Amino acid sequence: MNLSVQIGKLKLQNPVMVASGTFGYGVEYAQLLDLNQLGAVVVKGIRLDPVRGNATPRTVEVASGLINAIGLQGPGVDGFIRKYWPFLKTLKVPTIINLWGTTVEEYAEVARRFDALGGVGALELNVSCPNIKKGGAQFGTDLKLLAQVVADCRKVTKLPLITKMSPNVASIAPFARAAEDAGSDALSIMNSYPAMAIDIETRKPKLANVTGGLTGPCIKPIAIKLVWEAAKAVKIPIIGMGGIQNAADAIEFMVAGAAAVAVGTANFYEPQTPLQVIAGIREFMEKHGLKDVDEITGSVAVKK
Amino acid sequence: MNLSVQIGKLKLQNPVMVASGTFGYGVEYAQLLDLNQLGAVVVKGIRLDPVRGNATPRTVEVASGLINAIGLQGPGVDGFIRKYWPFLKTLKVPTIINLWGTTVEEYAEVARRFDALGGVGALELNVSCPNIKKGGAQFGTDLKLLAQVVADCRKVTKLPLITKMSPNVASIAPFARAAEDAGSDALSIMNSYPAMAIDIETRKPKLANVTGGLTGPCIKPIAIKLVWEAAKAVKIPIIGMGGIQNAADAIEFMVAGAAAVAVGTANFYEPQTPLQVIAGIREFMEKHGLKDVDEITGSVAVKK
Amino acid sequence: MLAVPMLEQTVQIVSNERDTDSYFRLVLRAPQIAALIQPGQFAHVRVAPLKDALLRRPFSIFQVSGDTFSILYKTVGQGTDALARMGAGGEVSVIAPLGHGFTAPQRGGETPLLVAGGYGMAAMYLLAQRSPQKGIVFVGGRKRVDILCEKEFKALGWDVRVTTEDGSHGEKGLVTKPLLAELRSRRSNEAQTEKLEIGNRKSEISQSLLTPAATRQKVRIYACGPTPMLKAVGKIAGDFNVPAELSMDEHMCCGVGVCLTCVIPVQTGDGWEYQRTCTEGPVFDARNIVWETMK
Amino acid sequence: MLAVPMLEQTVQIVSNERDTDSYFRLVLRAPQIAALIQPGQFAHVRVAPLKDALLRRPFSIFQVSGDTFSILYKTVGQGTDALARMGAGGEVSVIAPLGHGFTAPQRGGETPLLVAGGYGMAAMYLLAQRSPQKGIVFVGGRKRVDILCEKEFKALGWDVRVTTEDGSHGEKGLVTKPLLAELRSRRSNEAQTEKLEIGNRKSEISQSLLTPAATRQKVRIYACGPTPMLKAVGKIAGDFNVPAELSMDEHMCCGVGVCLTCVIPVQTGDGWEYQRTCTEGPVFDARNIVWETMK
Ligand SMILES: Cc1cc2nc3c(=O)[nH]c(=O)nc-3n(C[C@H](O)[C@H](O)[C@H](O)COP(=O)(O)OP(=O)(O)OC[C@H]3O[C@@H](n4cnc5c(N)ncnc54)[C@H](O)[C@@H]3O)c2cc1C
Ligand SMILES: Cc1cc2nc3c(=O)[nH]c(=O)nc-3n(C[C@H](O)[C@H](O)[C@H](O)COP(=O)(O)OP(=O)(O)OC[C@H]3O[C@@H](n4cnc5c(N)ncnc54)[C@H](O)[C@@H]3O)c2cc1C
Ligand SMILES: Cc1cc2nc3c(=O)[nH]c(=O)nc-3n(C[C@H](O)[C@H](O)[C@H](O)COP(=O)(O)O)c2cc1C
Ligand SMILES: Cc1cc2nc3c(=O)[nH]c(=O)nc-3n(C[C@H](O)[C@H](O)[C@H](O)COP(=O)(O)O)c2cc1C
Ligand code: FES
Ligand code: FES
Repeated sequence: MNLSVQIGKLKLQNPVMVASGTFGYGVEYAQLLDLNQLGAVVVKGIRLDPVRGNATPRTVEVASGLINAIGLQGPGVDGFIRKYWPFLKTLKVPTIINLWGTTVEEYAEVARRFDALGGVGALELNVSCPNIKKGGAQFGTDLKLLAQVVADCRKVTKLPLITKMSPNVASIAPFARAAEDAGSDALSIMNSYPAMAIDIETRKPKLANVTGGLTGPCIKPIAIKLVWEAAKAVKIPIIGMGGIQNAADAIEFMVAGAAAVAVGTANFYEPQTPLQVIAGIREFMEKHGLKDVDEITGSVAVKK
Repeated sequence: MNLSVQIGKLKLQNPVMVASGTFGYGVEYAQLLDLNQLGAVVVKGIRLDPVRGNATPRTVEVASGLINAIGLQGPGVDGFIRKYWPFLKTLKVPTIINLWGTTVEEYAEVARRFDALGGVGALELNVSCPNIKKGGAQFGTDLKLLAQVVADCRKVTKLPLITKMSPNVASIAPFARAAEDAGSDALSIMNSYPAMAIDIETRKPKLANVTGGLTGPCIKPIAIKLVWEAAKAVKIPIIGMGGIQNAADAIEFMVAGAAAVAVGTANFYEPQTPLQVIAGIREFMEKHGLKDVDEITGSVAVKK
Repeated sequence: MLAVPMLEQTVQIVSNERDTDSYFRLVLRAPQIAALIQPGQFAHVRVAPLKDALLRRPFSIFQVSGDTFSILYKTVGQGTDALARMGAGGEVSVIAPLGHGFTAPQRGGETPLLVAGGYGMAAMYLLAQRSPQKGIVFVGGRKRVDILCEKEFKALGWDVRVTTEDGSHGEKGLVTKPLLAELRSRRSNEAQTEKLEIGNRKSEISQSLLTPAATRQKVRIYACGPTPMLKAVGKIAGDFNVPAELSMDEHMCCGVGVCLTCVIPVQTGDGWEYQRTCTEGPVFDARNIVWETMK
Repeated sequence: MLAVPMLEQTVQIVSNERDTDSYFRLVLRAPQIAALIQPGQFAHVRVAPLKDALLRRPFSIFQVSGDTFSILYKTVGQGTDALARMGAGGEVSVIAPLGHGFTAPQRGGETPLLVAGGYGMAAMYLLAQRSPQKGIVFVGGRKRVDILCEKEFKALGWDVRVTTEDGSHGEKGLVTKPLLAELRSRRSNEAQTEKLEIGNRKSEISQSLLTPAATRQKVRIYACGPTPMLKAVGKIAGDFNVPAELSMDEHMCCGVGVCLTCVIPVQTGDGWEYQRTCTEGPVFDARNIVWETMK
């Protein structure tokens, strides 16, 4: 039974990753689960310099989900390399660096730095964070900027490039194609959806940042549709995410067209989820007599 | 204590309506609740001719929500007038007609017919149904078509025109302004969000129509944000909807900027919801010493 | 249009006990609702402990006794599982009775032939109990544990014919097998009678037996179960020109006719239209269902 | 970085009983976790019956006894309400122990002054129990029912000073009132001692008493409660130049340091940075918290 999948030139032992920003830098969960069982560890978004992030409150629980506006707090490239890389490089599974910038140049510079570091599995370009004023979704919702970010990063590295897509577009297909055409090796779909919650007693937004990004099971039906549409538009592999809580959810993403998946918000309440998903995919393959996990990918029965 | 609100020249005794497509033609719920307590009854989308609708399955339950692809089944203008209008016109509260067409001309013609009928409270232009191939969201996601539909309907009727907005746009503000500029008296925000679910055992989409529209509590944080953004962009009143289950939800929409609200999916599982919402708004006003319900509207405390 | 009187009430669980295997019987105290119930109607039940699932679940009304009514349900998913964990004294919200049920059998009218698969039996009990005429119940299931209420129907004095797919109880095969046999034997008996009577002088009664209409009037099929079973029963009824009322099991959302989820294609004058299982149904005349258009 | 050993386990509820009013005590059998717990740490609890709310809820670890540990919680919302409805024999998933707790009081070291508001008392019990030195517990609440564990702390031989805002129990006022009084009286005693000793020949011990550092070393404040209380305690500690450890109550999501929800502004060399209450905290040195930047 083959569970391994290919993301550009990166081979993963299984298709189950963790979603950026929901797994810290791996080390935090190392006591609770064996990281070497994962397909890959994807770290929290990193830009060149340290980032303080938004004021609090930064998250609020909503029906079957969560809204967050962390604001990409992080140690910057150097801080990351000093504090977290020594641990991550000891892992047997690849580390994928989620990176961002406030300018196209910064994206490329961060990409260059991680290319130079050596040992990184892939780069995920976060052009879709809804919680920062400059950078993030600004790049992922503009076809030209998106293409430029991807192309400029492409120039500075041979590492597999994954573009993390914003769901906040009228149609995802042209954006998916723009990323593919600019040299992206894969797409991550989706980032959080812009959202808001208000405390009716105080009349204040429940997040200091006013708005945030919606994640968790509540967005799964939206994410499945986006994966399905993007899969029809591009040839590169898609990493599906958005509300995955169990193997059935992950398989649904794969049937819709994802070659791999990432577990996000579920880590917060059930850290074993990624391992449960891997076990469940195995069971599903046994039950259905599948030899290769890629037989699931895109197997949705829709009349063309 | 004044609960009445104004939608164009239409005065509602309170701000709580029911959402189109979730309340049939009113008569179906007449035994379970006193329709005359509502702000208004909004009927299922009607076009000129009878519509058979999509094949089944037409709805699927998802986490804190529902995906539907009914396909606007309906009796057409004449069928509606024959079967349902005799009952509706006996109500003391206004009936709002949700209408659609496959061409701009059809929208205008249906509007003209209902204008001619006499006794209708307002017209809601459904330019946002995601479940039909021609018509619906096609008009609500194209600035020019949207403006044209609204303007052409405006020409044929003095009835209040409410434009039912699609959430499936990169930014709602320009669409809200386009509807306002073309003569819309109010906006309904939001219609369902495009979504999909797949049965992993059969690999078939769970809806015969493949995709559908997501509604229910899961979309509330998205809807709140859209109402907040649209309220900043336009001066006309907004009818907020998306996942309202109780008075707190309704008030949250109003605080975000809605002048009125509509209860949708919740009717399916708790038909008393609209009445509970009205009672709860009253209680909230008492508790907070509010004299007029419009003191709630747009009261969100966000630093500009 | 306000045809069916219905109520929404939060009612108390009198008992909720396992029947066989994965089947449970839930008894609810609901005097006002109980008084309104007609055979073949259903209740739309909100299972409060459900986590992120919002919708009500529809269940046929099984029995009515004094101020209570009951449902007989199989645990198949999250709603029925959660329901099975509820206990006496707990509360559920129900909207009931809903839908158009079966035509009541008339004294001296057609002999009722009931056909049920699995929990389809639940929809049949009231019909049998309130029927002035006793008839035959054909009950089928995959295995022994899927055969419900055999005793209850026997206690009513009905002829119960059991089939199981694995042969673990009653005849081996599908429920349509003994139904077909019964219809065949009735036809040949009638043909026999006809021949005899044609040979002799004809009485007025025998006269009526000669027409196909007469054959049709002798039995009426009532069926509830999985859609493939209903389709097979519908076809058999057509072949034998026997009237059949089928209680359809379609996914529902509102249960009261507003959402248009539960539709099936039904023949109208010049074509077909989608009609609502929760409102025009759940019981439909088999002849009007456009099977080709259903999946 | 792997500083705190933690476990994720599904554990059994030994008991879950009402304490006073809206406070409950939940005892969990969790031998491996119990063995690891340090005063001031917390458990992150998944309340399974919650409907559409997904996140775990953080609670200070109250007591440890044999193979069990317990939490003392107030019902304030859907999670704690659902928890209160669970019974002995039920199961919850916990991740524990989490966070960096209090500095353990040392024999002959500073006298521990505990300051607690409402369920803040829960975070204090283990500290008091394991302290080699007895100290004073200042406990405040809105009304009588908010005063928790008074007996338990008295049983440990601690001096318990109660305040309620409505005066229904103990002194009327905020918990900071007797704290201030205590610190003032200690200062004037010291000043007294100082004066006396300055007037006489100075011993080595009295020498150290002359320095502000000495004043600081004599007591150490440990506080847990609502943020405004902690802020007030922090200010008082600053004014009196007394070390204070504050257990902060911030909304949490992951509880283990990955999501960056629970941050507070903490002074660093040249400025401040957001640190995680769940990981660097919940206990912070009062001097390092940048209150101006918090809301
Ligand atoms: C008119 C009618 C009468 C019924 N009578 C009975 C009865 O007497 N006893 C009994 O055990 N069952 C009966 N059913 C089926 C019963 O409604 C389903 O088994 C039940 O809804 C399953 O819910 P679940 O949450 O356990 O399953 P899930 O699969 O978790 O449900 C998911 C969704 O699908 C719907 N659903 C799943 N299966 C069915 C089904 N077969 N029919 C309709 N909706 C379904 C649920 O209502 C829910 O919305 C009846 C259905 C209808 C339409
Ligand atoms: C380190 C720490 C220790 C705590 N110890 C205790 C204790 O010993 N006893 C006790 O009764 N409470 C304690 N709390 C507070 C407790 O976590 C909340 O009361 C609880 O999460 C409320 O959950 P709910 O679902 O009932 O409330 P809801 O208001 O429905 O919760 C909604 C969301 O807000 C969060 N939330 C609400 N109030 C708080 C709060 N005060 N602090 C953190 N998150 C909150 C919830 O976790 C949830 O995510 C502690 C909090 C922290 C951070
Ligand atoms: C608290 C939080 C922080 C996140 N941070 C990042 C981030 O730094 N970079 C990024 O690309 N996505 C980030 N995301 C988005 C997730 O990676 C993922 O795309 C999204 O949460 C959807 O998956 P889920 O529903 O399973 O959580 C974050 C999400 C959450 C909830
Ligand atoms: C089954 C169903 C049918 C609907 N039909 C219509 C319709 O005919 N016209 C329309 O404008 N909106 C229609 N809607 C959208 C609702 O009016 C409403 O905008 C949406 O459901 C969001 O509100 P909710 O989350 O409270 O349901 C329909 C929604 C559902 C669930
Ligand atoms: S279930 Fe809504 S119309 Fe039948
Ligand atoms: S709660 Fe997630 S970092 Fe503290």
